[in-house]
Amino acid sequence: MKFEVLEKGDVTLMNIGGRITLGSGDIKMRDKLLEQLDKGKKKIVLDLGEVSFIDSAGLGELVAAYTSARRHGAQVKLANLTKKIDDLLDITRLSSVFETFDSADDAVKSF
Amino acid sequence: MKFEVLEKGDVTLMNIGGRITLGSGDIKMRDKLLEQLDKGKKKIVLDLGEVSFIDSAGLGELVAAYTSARRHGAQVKLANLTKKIDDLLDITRLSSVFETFDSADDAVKSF
Amino acid sequence: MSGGLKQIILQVASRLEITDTVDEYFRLFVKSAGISPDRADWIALSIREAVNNAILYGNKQDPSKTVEIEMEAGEEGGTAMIRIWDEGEGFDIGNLPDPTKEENLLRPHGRGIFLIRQFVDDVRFTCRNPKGFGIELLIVKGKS
Amino acid sequence: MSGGLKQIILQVASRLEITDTVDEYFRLFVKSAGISPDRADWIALSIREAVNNAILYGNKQDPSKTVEIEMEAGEEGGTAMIRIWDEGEGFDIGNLPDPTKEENLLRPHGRGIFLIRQFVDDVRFTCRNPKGFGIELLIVKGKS
Ligand SMILES: Nc1ncnc2c1ncn2[C@@H]1O[C@H](COP(=O)(O)OP(=O)(O)O)[C@@H](O)[C@H]1O
Ligand SMILES: Nc1ncnc2c1ncn2[C@@H]1O[C@H](COP(=O)(O)OP(=O)(O)O)[C@@H](O)[C@H]1O
Repeated sequence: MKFEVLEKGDVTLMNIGGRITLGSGDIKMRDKLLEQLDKGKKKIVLDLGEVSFIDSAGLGELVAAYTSARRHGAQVKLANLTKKIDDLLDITRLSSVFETFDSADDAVKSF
Repeated sequence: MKFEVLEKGDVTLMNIGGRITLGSGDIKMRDKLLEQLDKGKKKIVLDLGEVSFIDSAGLGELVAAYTSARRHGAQVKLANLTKKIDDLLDITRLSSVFETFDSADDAVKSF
Repeated sequence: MSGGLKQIILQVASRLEITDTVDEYFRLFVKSAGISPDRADWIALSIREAVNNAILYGNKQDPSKTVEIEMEAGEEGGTAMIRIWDEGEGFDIGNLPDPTKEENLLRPHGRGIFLIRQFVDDVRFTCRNPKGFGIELLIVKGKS
Repeated sequence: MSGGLKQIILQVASRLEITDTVDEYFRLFVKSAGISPDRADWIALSIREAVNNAILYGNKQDPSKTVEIEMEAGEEGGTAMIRIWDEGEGFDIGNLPDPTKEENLLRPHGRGIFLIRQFVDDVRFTCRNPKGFGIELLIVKGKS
């Protein structure tokens, strides 16, 4: 799994690649995000463009990212969804929870 | 399966490619060879360099080629064996039946 | 049955890493069974969810317990059937919260069975002797 | 068992084309079972011979009859076992001519079982109820 953290002004952009599935990727994403929240970051974009595959545990991690951020007074937005992930968010109605953007740039600017 | 028939003086060189296995390749090889024997060809080289795979039915076809040729007063030699086919001829002692050559040229010249 | 393959049965240890292996076999099965390739990814996801559940809840990750995956090709143009068996007691399937309801949207769990229901044409729960709980995924092969 | 895969069972119709499909599953099995890759081609050939025999002689190419191939991974570093079952009566295995004897060398048939014996570490013949003849190929995984 790939994790890259970039600072874009006061926005933290996390480029995530690989799989977010039960037992691989899910815990790691959680840890990386908490690290940023603990540093006091309030504006976070998850770029999912290179995520090859996600399962229900991975969707659960996205939700957990969203709620942890909220508890820290921060906000998580999603960018660059593949067609498959976009479909999964629609089917599970998580598209009503997340703000999603076509590109990481758009997401960063939206704050 | 690939079959190519070349005339090299009075020697008939058959380049065989693909698989010689039960139900695929075995019957075809037999037909092609009989064609040449019926034309009165007496010196035949089977170039097996591009044969990817052979099973016991394929070995049986090589034997049948040898015996059909003999019945027609002709002779079949083998050239260009892969390591796997060479091993199979050794294991089955068919290496004592066939004259084999490293190259089609050597086989053609040997008549 | 299409192409001559009638059924594959996989018996695997209850370890989460095994879902990738099951997936590889499913990809081969798709070819012989004549399942439409554009559905394959979604059915593969459904199988992963069911296998993960069997390992986690059915067999409680006890590696000595077996999960069995049956993939039945069915008639050409008919239905394929995939069954995932564990050694557990099953659960009250009538009682699962709907993860798409407002009050459940922010729960991190509870989307597995829901997703399975979206992607296959029918889901049945079943038991067998001496013990074993099974989830059966039915796939109408004509559908895309 | 290695990597979590314990056993695969394939049930196939008695058609000669199916041996290629069986081969594809065997290649996946090799990876999970920890069979040495340099032996894989020879074991694959042995399986082909046994499956062809099951289809031709055991089930007489009746496509409604099933050939069952069990591939059991066995312990790590132990032995793997591959069984090929047909619905026939079996045959007198003590009575097969040796194809490497001078007088048999020019026979076009009779090398299948001989080859199997060369490439696997033990061959057993077995029966099961209600009917079924099986050939069991044992593979010592450490050997190369
Ligand atoms: N094979 C099983 N054996 C026992 N309980 C199961 C099984 N599969 C699912 N369950 C129960 O159903 C619940 C819902 O499963 P699921 O929809 O996959 O969501 P999640 O796994 O995220 O909880 C699980 O939490 C578990 O209690
Ligand atoms: N599964 C089987 N059921 C019944 N008879 C079999 C079976 N496998 C092999 N035989 C018998 O054993 C003989 C030898 O088989 P084999 O060594 O594979 O050579 P071949 O198939 O070329 O004859 C066959 O001709 C057949 O009579």
